[in-house]
Amino acid sequence: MLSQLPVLPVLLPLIGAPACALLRRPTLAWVFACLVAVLAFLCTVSLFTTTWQEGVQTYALGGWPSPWGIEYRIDLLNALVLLVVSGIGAAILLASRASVWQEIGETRRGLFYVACLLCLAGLLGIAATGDAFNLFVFLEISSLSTYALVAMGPDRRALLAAYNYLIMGTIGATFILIGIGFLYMLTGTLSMADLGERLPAMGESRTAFAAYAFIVVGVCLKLALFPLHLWLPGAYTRAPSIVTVFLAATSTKVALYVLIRFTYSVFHLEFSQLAQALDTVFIALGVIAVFAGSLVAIFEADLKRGLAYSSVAQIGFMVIGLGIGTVEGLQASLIHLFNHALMKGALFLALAAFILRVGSSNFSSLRGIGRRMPLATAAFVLAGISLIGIPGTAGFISKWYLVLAAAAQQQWILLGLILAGSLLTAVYIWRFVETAYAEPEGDSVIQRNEAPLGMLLVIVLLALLNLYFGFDSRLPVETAGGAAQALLGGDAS
Amino acid sequence: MSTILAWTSDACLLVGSFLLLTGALGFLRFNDFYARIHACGVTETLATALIILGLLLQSDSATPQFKLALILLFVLFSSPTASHALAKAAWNAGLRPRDNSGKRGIPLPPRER
Amino acid sequence: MSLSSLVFASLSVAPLAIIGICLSGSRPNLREAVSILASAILITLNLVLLGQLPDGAVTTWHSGEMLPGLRLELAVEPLGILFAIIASTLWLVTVVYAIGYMRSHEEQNQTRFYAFFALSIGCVMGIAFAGNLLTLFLFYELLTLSTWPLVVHAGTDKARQGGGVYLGLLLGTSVLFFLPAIFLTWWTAGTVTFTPGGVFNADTNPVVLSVLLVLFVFGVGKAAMMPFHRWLPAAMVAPTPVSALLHAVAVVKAGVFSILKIGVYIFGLEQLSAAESREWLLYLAGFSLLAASIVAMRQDNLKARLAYSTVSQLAYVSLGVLLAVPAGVTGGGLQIAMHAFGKITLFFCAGAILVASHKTRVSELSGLGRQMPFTMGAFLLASLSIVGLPPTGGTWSKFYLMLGTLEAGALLLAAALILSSLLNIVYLTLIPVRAFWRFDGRDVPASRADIQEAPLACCLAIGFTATCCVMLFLFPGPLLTLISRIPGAGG
Amino acid sequence: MDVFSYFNYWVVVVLMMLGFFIVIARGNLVKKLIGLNIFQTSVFILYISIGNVSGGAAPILEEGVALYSNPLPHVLILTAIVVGIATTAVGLALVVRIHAAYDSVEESEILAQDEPC
Amino acid sequence: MEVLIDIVLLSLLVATAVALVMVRGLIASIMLTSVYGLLSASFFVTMGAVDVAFTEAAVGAGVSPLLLLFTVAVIGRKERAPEGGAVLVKSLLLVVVTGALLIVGTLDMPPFGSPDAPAQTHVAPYYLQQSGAEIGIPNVVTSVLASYRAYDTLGEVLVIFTAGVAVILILASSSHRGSARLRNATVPDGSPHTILQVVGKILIPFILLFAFYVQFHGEYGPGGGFQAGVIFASGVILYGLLFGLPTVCRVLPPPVMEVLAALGVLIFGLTGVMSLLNGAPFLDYSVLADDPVTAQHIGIMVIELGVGITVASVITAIYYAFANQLEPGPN
Repeated sequence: MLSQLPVLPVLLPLIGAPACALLRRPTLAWVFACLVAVLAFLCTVSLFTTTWQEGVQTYALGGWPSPWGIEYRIDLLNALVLLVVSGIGAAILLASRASVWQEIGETRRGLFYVACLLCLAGLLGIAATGDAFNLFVFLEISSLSTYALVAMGPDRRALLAAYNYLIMGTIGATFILIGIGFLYMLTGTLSMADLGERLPAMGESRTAFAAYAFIVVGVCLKLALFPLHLWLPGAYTRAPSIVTVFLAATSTKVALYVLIRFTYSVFHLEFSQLAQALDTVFIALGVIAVFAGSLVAIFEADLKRGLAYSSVAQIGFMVIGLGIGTVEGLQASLIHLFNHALMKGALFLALAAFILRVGSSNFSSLRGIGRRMPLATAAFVLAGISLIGIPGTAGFISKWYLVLAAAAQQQWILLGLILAGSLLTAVYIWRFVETAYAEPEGDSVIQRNEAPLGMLLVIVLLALLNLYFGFDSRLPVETAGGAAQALLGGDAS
Repeated sequence: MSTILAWTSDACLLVGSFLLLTGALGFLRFNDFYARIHACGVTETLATALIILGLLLQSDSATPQFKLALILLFVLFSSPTASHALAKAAWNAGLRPRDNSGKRGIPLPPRER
Repeated sequence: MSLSSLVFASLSVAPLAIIGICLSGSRPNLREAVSILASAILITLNLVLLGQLPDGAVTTWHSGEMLPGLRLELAVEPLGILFAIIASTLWLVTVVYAIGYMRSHEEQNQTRFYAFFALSIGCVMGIAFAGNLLTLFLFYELLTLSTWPLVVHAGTDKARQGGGVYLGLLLGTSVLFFLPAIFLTWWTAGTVTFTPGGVFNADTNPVVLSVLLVLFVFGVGKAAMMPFHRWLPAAMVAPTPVSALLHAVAVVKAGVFSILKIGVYIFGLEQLSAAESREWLLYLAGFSLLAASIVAMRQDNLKARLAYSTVSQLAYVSLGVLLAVPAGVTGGGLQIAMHAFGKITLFFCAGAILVASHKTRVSELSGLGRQMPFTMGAFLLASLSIVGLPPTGGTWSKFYLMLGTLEAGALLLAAALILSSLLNIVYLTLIPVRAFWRFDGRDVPASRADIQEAPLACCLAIGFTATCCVMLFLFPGPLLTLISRIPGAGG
Repeated sequence: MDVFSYFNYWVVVVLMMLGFFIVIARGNLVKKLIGLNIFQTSVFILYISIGNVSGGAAPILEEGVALYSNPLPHVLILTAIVVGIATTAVGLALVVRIHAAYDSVEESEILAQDEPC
Repeated sequence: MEVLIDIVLLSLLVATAVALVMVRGLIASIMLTSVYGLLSASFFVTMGAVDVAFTEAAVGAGVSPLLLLFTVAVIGRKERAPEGGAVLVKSLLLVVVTGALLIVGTLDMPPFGSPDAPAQTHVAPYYLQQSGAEIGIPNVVTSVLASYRAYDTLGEVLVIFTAGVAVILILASSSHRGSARLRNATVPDGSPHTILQVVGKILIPFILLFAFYVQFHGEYGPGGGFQAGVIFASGVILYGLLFGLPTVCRVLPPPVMEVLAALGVLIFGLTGVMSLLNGAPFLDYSVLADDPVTAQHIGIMVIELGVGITVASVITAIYYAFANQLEPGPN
């Protein structure tokens, strides 16, 4: 069974989703979805350790070797992303019951979990596959289910947000499709490994350039990189709370993975003279994203929307790492990918708990939440501190490596900008802390009303993980380092 | 024999195409909805039939001939029905035929009022 | 007990106290007893540690590596012990004082107050025993965060505004300057562990050192070096015991302590004097202490005046370090101790006046000496200590600092010190003098007739700290011995 | 044939851009989806053009035929067509619900009813 | 000759697309979309892509306009005048830039139709040369679809399943979960479509029969599970249109359709799991029989069946969901 490991994390939710659809009772569907997600996570953990110890795992689906068939190639990068997505996915599903039961109507709950599993399967499939077209297919599975999940939001604006996301996302996917088509035209293959080998032989081709451009734009639409982020705040704000957690913690991570995979595994050495310009663009966009996102987040009256913009900013940080273009930069980017999933998972989940108890994510209604829900609020603050990047939390490790990468390239201005960006994070996190603890109560008497136990446990667990990975950062750091080294080869450092 | 078949086939195709053309012309030129349907519907049925007949004569194996025959059958069913459905929908929606001068010509039958 | 278990014990007193305080929240007497007990234990532990003090800096514990070459470390060294003892002693005193103040002032949320107070002290212990820059930074940030609820204790808009400035400046400087400085240190020297004599090689680029020095001096915003001093007056919205804590015990002392520690253990005096930016930072410190004094003179609000006085006095410590001569370091170390006792007395007095007479303005204090002779007497003593006149401890710190400036040949700075002391007399010492002697001729207004001394607990605390000021003058020996063991203080 | 070789791709590009234009320039939500449809269908045409081999037969193996067109793009596009119709269906479902909620399917009219979303 | 047909079709496509940009009114747009689908299907035939043409004809010219029409029936056919000014300029700019990038991309492409292009020489020849021996069925597209890249096809089935789930989720009302309500009402319209119903009764069985033919003939000619599913669903939809939603719901209840949709995916997926349990990679059919070619046959047959079931039931379910919006009543 061990040889089947690479396919299992994807297969479980993939088969689990239709099976889940057969279950009529929502509670049963929830239990089943949790079971599937946890199993998938366990498989991922096992896959991760195998990859860690034995190196790249390949798996030929249908027994047809690449490039004739579709192949899974799990290297450290895949394993890391799989680990993040399945872990957070399982945690969120486990925590979801109370929030879903409140926000999703009775008739929809069962299928809601089917859609969740489909989304999970899609995201895991993207992260695992070694075939460019297969990636597109799984991208669509995850996207379609996401559109439906976003539309489940309680407000009618959720529908519009979902529609906008659908249009933007489909344009993005079609761009990726065009890019893959160009690549196929140039090389005759769809396997990413094979593409990576055959593309350099094609020389400096304008078609390859166009292919890369389209794939980058398409992925950045999914990634919500400034200025292609317009769908994100709406979708995150209007979606049901649990869906927001899920999207924020996993979906953009996977998009970043795709960007990295295409940039370094498929196109690597080919754009030698172009790489410089492109890196500058990435860094510039990343910095603008950090500042624009943070500034909007600071002045946002709604915490959920504020955090959504914060996501735009954090994606900026990741892209900056990518844009630095060295092993260190990439490593920083991947570490932040890992850590950000933990932070935003905890933040949005705690927010979901607030919404569950208070009914709104508006700052004005969150006054005194620190007394009403002390543990959830504390977890939120801890994750927030991690987001800022205070030492002792996971966020510090991310920032440290990012700064390290910038310093190694003598990019002192960038270094300053990164730090200033972190400071902006502090402002909006502190705004919440102030609201939660210091502001006078509203007219209603505050009663202790903590989040439901299952949810609370997951929130606290995620927050504590932020702390844990702030002290023992070997897992993300070494994995990311190994992955970055493998991607860039002996090229840099 | 084959020459005759070929000639017949060509003639069928040619006439069929010509009929299609007239149908299209009628569709464009007539100013009344029902007249347009008429132009298309009538010509199309015959034109399709002729073209399929022409193709039938050109083919030399059984399977395609059988398939073409089925298609012909299907078209003979569907094409008039479609025209009928269109006309009926228009009538139910309140559209009335007009005469050549463009004015409403045919009065409503009493049953419909 | 071994050294490391002592350090751990010191560190764990505050968290345990917090638990005790929270559990006994509904019974004030028990709650305050817990606080007092905890502080007493902490003092004892620190004194035991003092008895076992080894030479140099001894690392007692370190975590696994968080990042290559970066880990959390705890270490014991003279400066840290000094700071720990001062802080724990003043914790005890402040708790006693707070019992009187908070109760008679009927403050809300007292449990929260005592809990965060204990937390702050815990952070201070962390800072005192930090074995490297990262650990120091971690506790430094925690201290900022844990004192913020105390600053905004009142919960009013004004308090929140003050809290915002407080947090913004402290977090901002630490993230923008301190963190990069740590990073740069690690980048250049490969380590951030406090090492006697400094971590840098002799051939380190002096430009880098200069940049680092600037980053550190401004990065440690708690040292309130101009122009990043605004948080200190802003934090004046807090209740008086908090102000006392902030200004005399925890926050500002953590700032100058960090600077002192960085100067001695990261740079080392030799490398410090090699940094070119030292020169103009010195003059900035000189300017800072003069300017703050002048601003203080113009403040009518007593607490604001004391706040600017603190800004000025902190600059003394920075100046002492930046002189990069042994006498300067000794003076800086002494100044931390002396100013702590002096300033906390002043704040206690200010609080006592507020509680007893509800007066906050300097101009309203004339003649108050009749009603509150004890308080005003203590005020006088403490202000003398701040100025640096006998029979108070402040004399010694000012003396060593003067010695340092002369040793370094910076006559201009020596002049600045003297001038500042004169200004101190004007804006501090004259307050009790007027309260006692300059009676404006008219009768005591009716409203004043019922003014009495502050609550007993307050008076106890005031009396203790004021006595300390005097005792430190009479018996500076132990303190000097301890300070002389700081590497570079030239023992 | 040489001139025509690029002409074919260019026409496909024009088709794609016409579809793309409808998506971004039109305010009617249904019309946007139609544009998306055209855009995607045009990409399908691009793929099939890639797989075209002059004189090649449909890739159904037969005795005596040596030249077939490339089956791989066909397979990909079969999948892509499914993806396209799936997206259209979901999009239209959303439009129906949006119409129920806002009584309009014009972007400008809907945005006027809510603060930006 | 081929080139001529090519140029004519492409010109017609461009004309249709331009007309779509110009035309106002949704019904006209939908008709043009349908025309566009039919034209591209014809184009695919000339390119030798018969399977794709079949699918595009069924989807692009059939199902997709049908869904659009349902939507328009709910929301009305009006379309406001397009935005002018800034929006227009911005859109034009974006389109021109994107188009220019694409044109630049085409400049280094291998010539159109060249047999020496990398696309034709690297992976594809393997399928054409080996599939006969390895899979043993003449339709190479089916071989690739159902065996070499069967995993993509599983993904495709999952996409259509996801679409079904999504549409049902989005259109579900608070009162019922399924895609339609079973009601006793007969055809609501006062005038029965007698002629249509008669013709429908004659044709629908043949349509369904044809679907089965396409399903099982996919290995030898154009066709397969997806096309069959679409055709089957069209038959059902036709029945529903002629005899009313309640009637068709009685024949094929919505919950059953939902279960069938999931079952289809499961048939496909569990076939793969079978290989997995036998120690072979996922979707490796060789474990299904002793003879590898027979095994491939069985595997392809089973998964095509799964595809067909899912596609037919999902499209039917989507139809129910949309048609249900047309029904009057509390919703």
